Amino acid sequence: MSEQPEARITTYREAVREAIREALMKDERVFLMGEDVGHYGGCYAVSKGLLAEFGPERIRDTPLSESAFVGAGIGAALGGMRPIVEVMTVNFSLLALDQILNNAATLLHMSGGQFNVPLVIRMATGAGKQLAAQHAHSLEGWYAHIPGIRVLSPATIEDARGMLWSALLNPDPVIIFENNTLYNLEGELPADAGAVDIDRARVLRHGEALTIITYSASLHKSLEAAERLALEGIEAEVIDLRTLRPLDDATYLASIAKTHRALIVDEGWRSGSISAEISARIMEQAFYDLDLPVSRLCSAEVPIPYAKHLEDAAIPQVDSIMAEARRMVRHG
Amino acid sequence: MSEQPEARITTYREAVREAIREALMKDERVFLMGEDVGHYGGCYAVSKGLLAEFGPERIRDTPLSESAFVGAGIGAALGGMRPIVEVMTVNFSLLALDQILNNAATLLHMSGGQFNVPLVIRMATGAGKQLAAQHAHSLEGWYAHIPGIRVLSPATIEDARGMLWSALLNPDPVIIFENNTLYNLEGELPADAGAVDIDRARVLRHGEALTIITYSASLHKSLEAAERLALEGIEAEVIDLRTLRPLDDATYLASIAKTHRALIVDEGWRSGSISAEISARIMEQAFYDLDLPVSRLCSAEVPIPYAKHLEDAAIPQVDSIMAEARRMVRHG
Amino acid sequence: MKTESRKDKLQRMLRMMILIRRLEEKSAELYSATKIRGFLHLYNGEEGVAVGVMETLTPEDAVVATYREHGQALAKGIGAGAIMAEMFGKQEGCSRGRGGSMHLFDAATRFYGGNAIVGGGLPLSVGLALADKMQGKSRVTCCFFGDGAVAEGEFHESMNLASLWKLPVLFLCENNLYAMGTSIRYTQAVQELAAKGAGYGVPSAAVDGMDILAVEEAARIAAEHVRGGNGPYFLECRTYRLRPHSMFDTEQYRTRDEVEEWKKRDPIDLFIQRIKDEGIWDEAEYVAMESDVAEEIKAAVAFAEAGTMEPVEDLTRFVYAEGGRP
Amino acid sequence: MKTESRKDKLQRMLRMMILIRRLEEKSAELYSATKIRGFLHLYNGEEGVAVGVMETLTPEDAVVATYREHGQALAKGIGAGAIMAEMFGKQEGCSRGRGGSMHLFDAATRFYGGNAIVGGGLPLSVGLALADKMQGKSRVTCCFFGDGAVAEGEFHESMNLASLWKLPVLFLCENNLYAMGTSIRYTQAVQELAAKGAGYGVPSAAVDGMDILAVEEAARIAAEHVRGGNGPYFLECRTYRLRPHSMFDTEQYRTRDEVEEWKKRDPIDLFIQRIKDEGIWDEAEYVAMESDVAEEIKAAVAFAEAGTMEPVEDLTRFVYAEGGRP
Ligand SMILES: Cc1ncc(C[n+]2csc(CCOP(=O)(O)OP(=O)(O)O)c2C)c(N)n1
Ligand SMILES: Cc1ncc(C[n+]2csc(CCOP(=O)(O)OP(=O)(O)O)c2C)c(N)n1
Ligand SMILES: [Mg+2]
Ligand SMILES: [Mg+2]
Repeated sequence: MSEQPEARITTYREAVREAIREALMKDERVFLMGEDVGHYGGCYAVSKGLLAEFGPERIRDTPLSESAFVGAGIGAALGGMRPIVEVMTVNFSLLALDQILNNAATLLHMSGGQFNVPLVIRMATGAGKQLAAQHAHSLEGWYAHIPGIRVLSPATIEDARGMLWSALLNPDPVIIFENNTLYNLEGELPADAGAVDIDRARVLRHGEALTIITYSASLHKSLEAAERLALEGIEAEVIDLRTLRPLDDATYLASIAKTHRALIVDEGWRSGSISAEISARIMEQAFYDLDLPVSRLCSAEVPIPYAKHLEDAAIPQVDSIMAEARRMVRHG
Repeated sequence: MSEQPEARITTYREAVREAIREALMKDERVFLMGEDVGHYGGCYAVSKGLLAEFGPERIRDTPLSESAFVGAGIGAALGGMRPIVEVMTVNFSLLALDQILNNAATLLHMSGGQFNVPLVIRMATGAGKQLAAQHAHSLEGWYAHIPGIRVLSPATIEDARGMLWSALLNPDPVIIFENNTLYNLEGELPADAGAVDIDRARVLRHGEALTIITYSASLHKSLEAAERLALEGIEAEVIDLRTLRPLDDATYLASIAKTHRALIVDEGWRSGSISAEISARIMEQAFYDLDLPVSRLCSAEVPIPYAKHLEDAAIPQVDSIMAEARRMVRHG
Repeated sequence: MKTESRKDKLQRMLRMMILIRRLEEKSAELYSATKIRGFLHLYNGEEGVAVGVMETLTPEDAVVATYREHGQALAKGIGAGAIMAEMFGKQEGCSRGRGGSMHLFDAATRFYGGNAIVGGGLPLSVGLALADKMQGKSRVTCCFFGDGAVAEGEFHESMNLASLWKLPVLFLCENNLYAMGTSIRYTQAVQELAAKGAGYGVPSAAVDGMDILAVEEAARIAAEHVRGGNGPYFLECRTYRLRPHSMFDTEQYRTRDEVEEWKKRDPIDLFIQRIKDEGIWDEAEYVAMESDVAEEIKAAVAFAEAGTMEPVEDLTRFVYAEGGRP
Repeated sequence: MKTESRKDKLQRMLRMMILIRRLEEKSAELYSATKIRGFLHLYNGEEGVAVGVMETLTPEDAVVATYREHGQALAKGIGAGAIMAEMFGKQEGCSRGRGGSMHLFDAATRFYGGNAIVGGGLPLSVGLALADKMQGKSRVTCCFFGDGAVAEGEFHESMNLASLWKLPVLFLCENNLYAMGTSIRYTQAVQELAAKGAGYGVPSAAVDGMDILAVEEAARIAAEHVRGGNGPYFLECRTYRLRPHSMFDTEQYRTRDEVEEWKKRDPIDLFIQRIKDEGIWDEAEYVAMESDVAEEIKAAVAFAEAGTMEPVEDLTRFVYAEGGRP
């Protein structure tokens, strides 16, 4: 997006790594812990090299004990540190969900405002790699249901680079979801890239025909769909939600006031996904702006299958986004 | 509802106990396990007397090991038994959520149709008893997000009595949520009460002014609100969802086609609650029937506080339901 | 600071035990009077554990406790008034009335709750200790939990992690033989809980929790081990709760005889006898102490009664921290 | 049924080890050729464990395994073709192509997966054993899991529950010294895993997993204990994976020397040497066996290639069971 002279090409993976490095250098209270973050270099090679650079005190390999090390992150945050806890993937985070919901999210409140928990949890998420039913969840919507935490979903290299430091500046628990299909994403990053605003959604493409509201990996599919729709004369506005809790309603409502049509693209299972919440909010706040009902394109309600053709069919794709956008534009 | 001559007065608690007794007597594969179900008689006294009647093989007190005993329930179901697993409350079920999502809900699919899991899990849910932030969750919406399981929410004595056997007849995992404020509910039950339909929502009160869609403890608040609204000349139709997954869309859509106004009352935290899903579905399927936007009355987005006045303010109440209903009716 | 005499010390400890007992009795009464609501778990019979252990901790040490934590809270230094006001749901309560009996918190005394998820405090304590270790602070984090919690996966994970990283955690198990209404014989394949330490390389001991001086002695060894940078320690205190699990418990699962037998080992009675045996008992001082405690409880109730309700408009405060970066 | 000669038995076992090895080698090749996708975890070096243990189980016994389960699947009796077709995502696969390498299932051989959540199979196996016990069936449920899983809370909870209820579970730990890229010395405070059994009253033993006959012997003692109604048994097999954790692993965490050292203890080589030592080695038969195995693998690949894709219209099948009450 920004095109400064010093911009350089990097990857999403490297952007996250740089963000972690920066945090470790800037604040001695910061440390990284999780399974395989050290000697292995991170399940997705995000933390490669960090153990050598920062040592085992600050790059901590943990046992396979999700509840204990996430809980230990909460305790360490209470104790004055600024932990970055990596839960390898969202699929394993259920084992730590009690700690997240019943401790991280509630301690400040239960203590009447005494104990805030400045903890950052990072985890990979999403389908698309043929990892089958137990390794392909998209549960961001669940986490976005929890009062007391903030949920970030960096879809761009800029956000992969910038959101971590913003999260660390936050006094409350923040969960950052990194989609596993994005780590190899290449793109430009200004040399001075740093913390980004985590309060606002962002319009990544302007258009008048309809508003596509999305996040994470589906953002890229939506952008591609929009480019191809433009060849057909359909100019879609594409919004990257970026932060899933709290949702920035203003940005998508402003867009809908202009386009009068809204399509939400979400890799979560349809029923009870975050797309439902967005649709409900549009209902409540922009009902009279709509030319036709808000539409949702989500994952099929099925554990994600291993076979590629079935996995592809289970999650939103460029073609299905285009088809739905066309239907909506023709309808109105 | 049914008024047969032999109808007798009973409580929700006793209705659940009767249902468990019936199941234990009818099918020798059925057994009950969970924390304190035996010697203590159940945290909410539901299983009182069952240990003496059925013995420790079939009424099994478990250690505090939610993941293990829920997982053991899954394994026992695979092995030919028909376990009823009691997770004392939904608040502790997070410790078993990995087993529920990654095993119970996916085994049939991952095995290509070979291994279904005929397991019933019961848990208490809900706020309203000043139990504070860690003991007042309403997470039915989370469970209703999971493909592969069925979610039941008996709000009436008839359903408390009848849903368990229907659940046991189901070849897939079923979760039954019993609201902790309902156990003392008194009411009539026909002597021959038994299995009930678990596929359909039910209209519990007819009216033309608006449709109130709700479930669990909020059903009773909604019915009371409807009675009081009737005195003001507002006749609300009140729908008990009963089954939260899969949702029975047809029943509430038919009602909305008549009333053109829909209010969803849900004790879950607003953002990402099941009320969002219902609102989104109404948007998708009944947009043109609506006189005004669907409205949601949910819990405040705050860990439930202990102090009574704050807890009361945090969750939907008769007064707030009436106020919102009035607003909606005056509006249209 | 002049050293405390043996007599003063024992009297101070006894007073704290009695203060706890009286607070619990008053709480039960106020529960029946519906001044206190929600779940209420009383500590009667287990006072020797909290008071004995707390003798070995400093104000800088942290405590993580369970929903049965009035005793630990008082012994760590939270005032009876703040506790009572909390149970009344008043904003003068130590958690502003948001937590209630199960969630007493206090930053000043490093009291990190009041956790109502069984086992849920264990990982927290590991993290607090990790923070101390990383910051070079030689403080102890003492985590109280029941025999029931030992069955939870978090016990296993936390013991291993603390031992692996040699963290200063004192794992303090209050084995009162029951988890709610389930006897330990139905929940533990190995009922000598202290034996579990070996699987994690955590030095462990079991002590008679009804004997406060034995608890103190064992806890001192444990705390010194932990404070010395030798990693965690697991101390099992064998005790008994003389009252029901909570106000809803009808106690079907144990006999009256069993409870009566244990009452003969009431830790307060045993301690009084011990003081007498040491020849430093003073009946007049005891009477004065009891009335002093009664005054303190009375004042606490008055404080709670006089407390104010947080305005409903503030409902959604304390979900996110107010103010910037901590 | 006539008894099998010593030579026939050892040859049969050797053939199964070689079949596993060749299947893994072929899988790696087909992964590079993008015929197999997703995560692929190979068993090279650990064959002695699956084959040795399976000698002691009957067809009626159940197996619960991990994502590194090709070896167990073959040894339990799932055909190489069904496994290969599964990895190709074909509906002729043992899980219809829905599971892939990590989720092999087979009702006929009582193979309950293929579980990709570390530790996730442990509670399942406790439940299967509970069902057997309640139904009076004297069957064994053998649960395979890695050293990494021992740190999970579910290990603790499952060991306790199985022991408490004296359930017929054979807890089979494949300790290959690494959980992904993390050495056991960074994850376990006590690295002698077999020592953990004591905390649960579960009889335990450790055995050299590279020596298939030692594994068989230890597993037989274990299985007989379990089958005899004496409750669970914990057997730790000390082994090593000779290949990377998965196809993505660049093996930064261990030295080439270490791997080379372990290759000297390749369980297939050791077993061949052992057969030679027993004087029953027949080179010609070995050559024939290798070519026979090669044929079997070839046929498996051909079967997988010829397999068909499930129609996309069937995507949402098998979310809920088809048909009525089971
Ligand atoms: C994870 C979890 N499961 C169940 C409960 C319900 N519960 C509250 S206290 C309790 C018994 C705990 O026993 P123990 O740990 O021995 O402590 P004690 O009450 O005896 O002090 C149970 C089962 C809970 N609070 N948390
Ligand atoms: C609960 C959980 N956490 C993390 C992972 C990611 N993961 C997959 S395999 C593995 C290592 C497991 O090691 P071990 O149990 O020793 O088995 P091995 O791979 O050595 O056979 C990890 C961390 C997972 N699948 N499940
Ligand atoms: Mg106890
Ligand atoms: Mg391993």
